[in-house]
Amino acid sequence: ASPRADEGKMILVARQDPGTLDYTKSNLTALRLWIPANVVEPLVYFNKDGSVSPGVAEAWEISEDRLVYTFTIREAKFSDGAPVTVEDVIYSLNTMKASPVSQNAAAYQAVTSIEKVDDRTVRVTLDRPSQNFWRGMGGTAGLIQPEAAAGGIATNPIGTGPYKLVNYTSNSSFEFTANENYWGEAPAIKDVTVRIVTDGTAGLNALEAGEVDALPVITIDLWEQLMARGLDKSFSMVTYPQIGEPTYAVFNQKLDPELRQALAMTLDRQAYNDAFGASWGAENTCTFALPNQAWYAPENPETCPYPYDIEKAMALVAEKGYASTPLVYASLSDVPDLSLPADIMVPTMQAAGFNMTRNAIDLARYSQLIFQGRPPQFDVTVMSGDADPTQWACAEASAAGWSTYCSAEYTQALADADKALSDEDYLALMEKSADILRKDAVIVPIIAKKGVGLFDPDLKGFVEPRVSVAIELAPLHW
Amino acid sequence: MSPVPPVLAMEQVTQAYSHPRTALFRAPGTFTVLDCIDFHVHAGEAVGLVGESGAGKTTLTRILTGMEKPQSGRVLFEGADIWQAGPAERARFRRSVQMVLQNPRSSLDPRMKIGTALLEPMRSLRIDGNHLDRLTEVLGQVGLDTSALERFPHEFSGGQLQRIAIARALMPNPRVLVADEPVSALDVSIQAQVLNLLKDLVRDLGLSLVFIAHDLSVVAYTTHRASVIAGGRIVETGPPVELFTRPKAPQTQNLVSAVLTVNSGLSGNAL
Amino acid sequence: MSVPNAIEVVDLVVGVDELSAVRGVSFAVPARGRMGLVGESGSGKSMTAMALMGLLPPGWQARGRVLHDGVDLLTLSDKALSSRRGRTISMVFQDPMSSLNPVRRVGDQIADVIHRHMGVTRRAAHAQAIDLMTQMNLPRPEQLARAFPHQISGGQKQRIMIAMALACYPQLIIADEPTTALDVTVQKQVLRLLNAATRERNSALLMITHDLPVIAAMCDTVAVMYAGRIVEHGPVQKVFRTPRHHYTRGLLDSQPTMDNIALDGSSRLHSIPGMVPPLHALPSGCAFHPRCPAATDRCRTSMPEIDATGAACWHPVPVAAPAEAAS
Amino acid sequence: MPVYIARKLAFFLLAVFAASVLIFLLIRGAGGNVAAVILGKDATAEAINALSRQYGLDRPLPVQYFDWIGNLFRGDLGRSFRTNEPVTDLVVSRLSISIPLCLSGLVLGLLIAIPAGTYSALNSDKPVGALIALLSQVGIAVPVFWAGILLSLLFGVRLGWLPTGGWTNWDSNFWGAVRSLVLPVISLGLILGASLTRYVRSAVLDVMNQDYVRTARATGMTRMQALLRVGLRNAALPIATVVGLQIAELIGGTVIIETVFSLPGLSRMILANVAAREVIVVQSTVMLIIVFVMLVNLIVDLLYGVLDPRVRLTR
Amino acid sequence: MSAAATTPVPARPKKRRGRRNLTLTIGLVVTIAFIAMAAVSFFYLPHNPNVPRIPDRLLPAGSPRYLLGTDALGRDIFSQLMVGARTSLMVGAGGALIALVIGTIAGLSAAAFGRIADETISRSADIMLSIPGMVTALVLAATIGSGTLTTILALSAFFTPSFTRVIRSAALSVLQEDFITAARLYARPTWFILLRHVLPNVAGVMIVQFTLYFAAGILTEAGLSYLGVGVTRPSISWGMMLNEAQQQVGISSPLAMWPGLSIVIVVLGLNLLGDGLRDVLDPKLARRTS
Ligand SMILES: Nc1ncnc2c1ncn2[C@@H]1O[C@H](COP(=O)(O)OP(=O)(O)OP(=O)(O)O)[C@@H](O)[C@H]1O
Ligand SMILES: Nc1ncnc2c1ncn2[C@@H]1O[C@H](COP(=O)(O)OP(=O)(O)OP(=O)(O)O)[C@@H](O)[C@H]1O
Ligand SMILES: [Mg+2]
Ligand SMILES: [Mg+2]
Ligand code: NI
Repeated sequence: ASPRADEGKMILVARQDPGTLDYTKSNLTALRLWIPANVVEPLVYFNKDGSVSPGVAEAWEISEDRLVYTFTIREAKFSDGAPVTVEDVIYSLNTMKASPVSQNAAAYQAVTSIEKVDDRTVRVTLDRPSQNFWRGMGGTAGLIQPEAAAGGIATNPIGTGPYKLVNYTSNSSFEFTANENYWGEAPAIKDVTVRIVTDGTAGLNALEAGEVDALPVITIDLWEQLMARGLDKSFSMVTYPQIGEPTYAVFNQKLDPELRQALAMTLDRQAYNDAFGASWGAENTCTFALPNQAWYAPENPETCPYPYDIEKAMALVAEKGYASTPLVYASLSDVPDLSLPADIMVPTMQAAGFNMTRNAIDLARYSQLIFQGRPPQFDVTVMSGDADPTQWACAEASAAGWSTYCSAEYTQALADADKALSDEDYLALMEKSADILRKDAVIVPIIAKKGVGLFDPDLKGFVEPRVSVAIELAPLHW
Repeated sequence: MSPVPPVLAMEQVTQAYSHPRTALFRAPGTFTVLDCIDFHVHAGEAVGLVGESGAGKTTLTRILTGMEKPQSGRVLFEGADIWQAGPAERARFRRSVQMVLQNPRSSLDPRMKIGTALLEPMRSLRIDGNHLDRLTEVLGQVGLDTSALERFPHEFSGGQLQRIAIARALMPNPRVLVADEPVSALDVSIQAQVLNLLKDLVRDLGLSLVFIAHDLSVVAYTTHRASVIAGGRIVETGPPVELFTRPKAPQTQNLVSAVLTVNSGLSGNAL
Repeated sequence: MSVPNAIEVVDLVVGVDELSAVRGVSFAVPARGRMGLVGESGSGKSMTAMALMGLLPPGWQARGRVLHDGVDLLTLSDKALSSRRGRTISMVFQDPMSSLNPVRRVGDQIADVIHRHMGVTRRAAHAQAIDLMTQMNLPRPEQLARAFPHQISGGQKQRIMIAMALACYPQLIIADEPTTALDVTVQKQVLRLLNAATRERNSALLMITHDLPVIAAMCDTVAVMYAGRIVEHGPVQKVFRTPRHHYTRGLLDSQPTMDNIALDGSSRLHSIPGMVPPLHALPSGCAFHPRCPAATDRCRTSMPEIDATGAACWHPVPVAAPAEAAS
Repeated sequence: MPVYIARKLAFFLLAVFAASVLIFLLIRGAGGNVAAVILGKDATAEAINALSRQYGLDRPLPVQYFDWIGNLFRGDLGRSFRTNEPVTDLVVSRLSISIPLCLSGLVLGLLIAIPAGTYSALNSDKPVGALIALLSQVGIAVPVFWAGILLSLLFGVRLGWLPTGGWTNWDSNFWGAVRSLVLPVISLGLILGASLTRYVRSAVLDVMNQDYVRTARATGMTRMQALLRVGLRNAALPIATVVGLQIAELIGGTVIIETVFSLPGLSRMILANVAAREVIVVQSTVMLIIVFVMLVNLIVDLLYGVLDPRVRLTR
Repeated sequence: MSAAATTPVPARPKKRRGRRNLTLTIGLVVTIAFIAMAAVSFFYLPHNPNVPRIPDRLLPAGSPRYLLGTDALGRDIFSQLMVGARTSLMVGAGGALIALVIGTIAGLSAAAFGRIADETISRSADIMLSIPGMVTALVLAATIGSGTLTTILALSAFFTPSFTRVIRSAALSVLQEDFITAARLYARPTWFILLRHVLPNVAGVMIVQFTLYFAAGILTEAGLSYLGVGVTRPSISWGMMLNEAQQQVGISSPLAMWPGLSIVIVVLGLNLLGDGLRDVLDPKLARRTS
């Protein structure tokens, strides 16, 4: 048993350092894993079963036409002792509305006004029904912070969550302690340290040596090692989809569609899964989604539009003379997860006859060249990230870039889904947009990684994330 | 001293160097190495220069051979100031004044064959003619045979090397040879070979020789006329044997009295 | 043996692996005696001296016997030897510029020796050092004692070295070319000082040099070395006046001196042809034979020993034809 | 001596200035910018430009340079764009790891190198001496991170004696912090020790061949005494110079070692901030390191003046 | 005065010569083997080192068809080592070569063209030496992007100042020899003297230093690639292999053994070669620094 069990402490391991904790400006997973739900809470929580529980809002009312949302704010205190006011809520929502992070801002696309009704009530008016808005209030877009402490958000975000951040040393650790002002039940473990160990093996070693109590998020590159060392036996292992990410190839949509399709046929999903997913931590898929999303579908040679077929790809290349088209594969040199797929993809595409060159660049250049590049400055790249289809929305081709799938049809389908009044409609429309996406061979999903965590056998109570990818510390107990 | 004008001469030459800076806010001082020196050599004459270490002998040779420009004073070659001379005259000066240096081992490039080394001055000074004939001739003059040409310096003894260095100096058929302590790095048994050679060259080729040494007897043996330099000035000049048997200047006396000989030692009055 | 020897060297061989720099050298310096060891560069003079001091470079080995103060120095340990070095046997080196510790004051360096061997306090040793410096005719000794080596002249440094060597009244002082690095004018002063100081202290002197006049001025006996062997050995007067070995004679003849220079410049110096052989290519028989005017087949095949003539030569120079130096 | 000090100081200032220009230009030449990194993949170009403007990254380079350097002179290292934290604070917390790591590595290196180098110099013709020389050669050939990997494999994973990586804060658990530094320091010290051994060996060999050591022996010192009283004092000079030069290399070593052992030290901070294009943080921290290295070398030079009377008294 | 300068160069004692020859021989053999490995990789590789064969992944050393086994993507380790040798050769030798060329030009200029040139060049070298090379390399990688060329550039920036210093001091000691004075006397211009006399006489130093920096270059490249700012696929380097080995399978895998061992052996070999060459080519320096 961990020596920390008796002291009411635990030490977890994080793999990445966010650098900044300003969740209004940054969308980094490394940040969203720890701050939301633990330190900062959203207005509401969406539970796994689809039900909604109160967060900073203790009650809410949705108008029949789904255009007016009225939130009743809880009589609670922020961890710094200041009471939660309606002004804070309005400030927070407005900040998120103006957030440079498009997923945050996207939730507010339909919002026309955010007003104070009385000291405990806030009213948000929409010009059309929006699923994104409602879901956003349970995600990062709905996180509530005190206006007074906004200046220190990058290093010391304040919120109403069960924990407060005592200290964050970048590249080193987060230190949390129970928030004595928390409105709910005090967490079982008072002090939590999240140690940042970028070297994955070192993290596993530390767990094995008993220096730490859990690795709630184990990146794909360690799955094989973890099995090889038998850690799944000696520790309790959880797999859960929420933290997971789809890994997908992105082809430049300006390329000839048939060339894109031929490229898609070179993607041997099982090979990726064997190589990185250890065959158990990830599923092969052709659908841009995670298994917890209703429109998800695993790989299936029948339903997949462009299943792996290297011979067919070669034939196509030969037939159309694609060998003479120089192609650039942009790979990220300093993110192993994203440079490894290139190790498989590039040689395979070359073997299929494509004239492919690999261009490895670091994240900062990648951000500028790939994310910002208009028109797209690459032909093929691989990404891994949120399984949120709305991120691709783009109506006109001139805005085409890496992160925009500019198809009016697709964007319309998403907008329709957003406006859906019932969950069933919403799901059906989402499925439709997913289908448009996968048929066009621009965003080509490869595998859907699951979230994998290892816990000290005595450390119990893990729940799957409710707010985006956040690992909730409060339910954990010895 | 003699009615014919000198081949090479320096008039009123002064040279000073600056000390390294020692104090932050004081200008670095200078010290005078040569102070209004007059010095000359006639055709066919061997002139000696002796003095204590640091007296300025080497500095004088550097100025005499045009390697260093004096602060003031003139250096005259056949009556013309070498620092005012036109290119043609300068070239002639370069050819006509050659030098033999102290350390035979370091005066030849270890990576260069003797033959190449000997031809270097001819190429550099752009002297026409049959170089091979000249090579054979000069090698004969210094008492070596042509088998030396294909070899490297490390295959020779110090005495041989010094002779090769002399041969190199002789290649352009100079009028003046300046030798700065050419025997002080040599073994006793070998130094006589080099001294005899220099002496023969002056006699047979009508060369002028400026010969520097700190050993009085060596100078006396080799030269017709000698000067004693001390404290940057020439304190006394005259026929060497005269100079050393009847020194007048105190600095000369000092030098002479320092000489040890086997005979004075054997007779017990050396120290 | 009426006079005890300050040092007696028997059949000394000094070498490294197969190479020998000294090949069977024997001589003795009587107490208060003054012997010269002369020879050209590379003849093994310094190696002989280093063997006596037990300071051979790493890898070098000495064989034979070196008797001093009743013991064979070659058999002593480094520790036992070091208690003698600087006390009963001491040495002055060639290059005063580099032979003093650059980071220590010269007075302290002398005092260290006294303190180490005489068992006196540092303060007393220091006083003695100043005293010694006065005896060495050094100007303003108190002040000079505080100087670092680079601040004083070469002659002064060599006097400091002599002071260190003489500090403990050694039985024998070995001087290895003590004046070669010095200016001609300073050389005489230093020699004079060394001469007087060794006599005052009753120390024997082994003077190593390639300079014949220095030997003539300082020594009673002389040994001439060539290629690692002594080729002639005897009283200075005899060896220099009537050299029996052709090499000794050649050396004497090739010295230009005021005496052998004709005033009209017509004189020619005698010179020894050829060069000193390198260690790894020693000629057979008498090592001097390639350069010797009197060499015969016998010289080429067998090595002569020193005989009654005092020279190791099969065909010694006839006494009837004295060297020019003696004329 | 005053001239000597003045010259060294003047050069120091010039060097700092030159290095600052160099570093500034290098970093500003880097592709990508901090705004793009902060805003991530979904940011719009306008958002990035606005953020860059907010950070003042759109001003002309000379203005930015003089702004930065002016602040440096006032002791203000600037602030991180992402967290708005003063660089000084960031650096100070990192230094509590990097300085002990660096210094202990250096001390360990010297503790290995001085005896080993001296011993092998004195016994250069014996097998032991040759063995030490060979070991130091091998040590020089081992990449420091490989040494780190192997050590953590052995002591961390196999034997479980020491943490394989990671960091415990000094104030939260002093011995824990010490324990997390043990393996990094050993890796760094071993490798540094190997290369220093070579230098010490050659310095000692060199000094022991000097005439004045022979003099010391001729006046009655044993080999050991001559080594301790004369040799080491003189060998200290070249060794000090080498150590001064090795500081820069040592810092290079810590970059890698901090990565191998996941220590949140200064070097790792630079690594992360270079990746994030936090130009001010990188510039200021790198300058800090450079000034430190230059300062060490300045001190070595001045120390030279004290240790070596030839410098002290004549210049 | 002393005739020491004319003493024939003392013959080396046999025993030591033997040991030095051994050093040289080992160094030479390792270096040649290494260069041969790099050269052969151009014509023959057991497998394409970049093509993954997932079914064959993580085979141990000695497996049929895979001499040293395979990595996490089933790529042949031995083939990767061979190509890695090529990269190491290119990066190490390239970095050292650029440094050699620039350092020689700068060093010779500093030694020969007067005080101002000397001060400028030497001080610049000092400044560059104070900038930790690893940090420069990191920043450089960010500036111009990581890759083989950047690594070579970083290495040469790193080595040039020390090269300059070494060449300068070697050239200074050649320049004060009498044969230089002699060349000046017969009117050779400075540039000619540098080319004709100084360069051949510092060539020994240059070769020795080149070898040593070659080795140092391989080490530094490994470090940079390990940090992920050096060589990237499809190029392969030993440091990158170590980086991958640690990422993919963890340190307990023998994957980290082979590239690490290769680095150690080659660097050791090159250093031994450098030391051996120094004894042969540059005896004066050998006494001082070996
Ligand atoms: N370039 C220079 N800069 C400064 N000082 C110099 C320079 N060249 C010579 N000196 C100094 O000038 C003085 C005379 O030197 P020079 O070499 O001419 O003497 P020398 O008579 O040849 O002595 P030696 O017998 O030792 O060769 C010496 O004190 C020397 O240190
Ligand atoms: N450390 C050494 N290693 C190898 N050979 C050496 C060493 N020291 C001297 N020798 C050789 O040993 C022989 C004798 O040298 P030694 O120093 O005794 O000569 P010397 O008579 O003192 O000459 P000098 O007049 O030059 O001082 C020489 O051939 C020399 O080359
Ligand atoms: Mg001179
Ligand atoms: Mg000697
Ligand atoms: Ni006249």
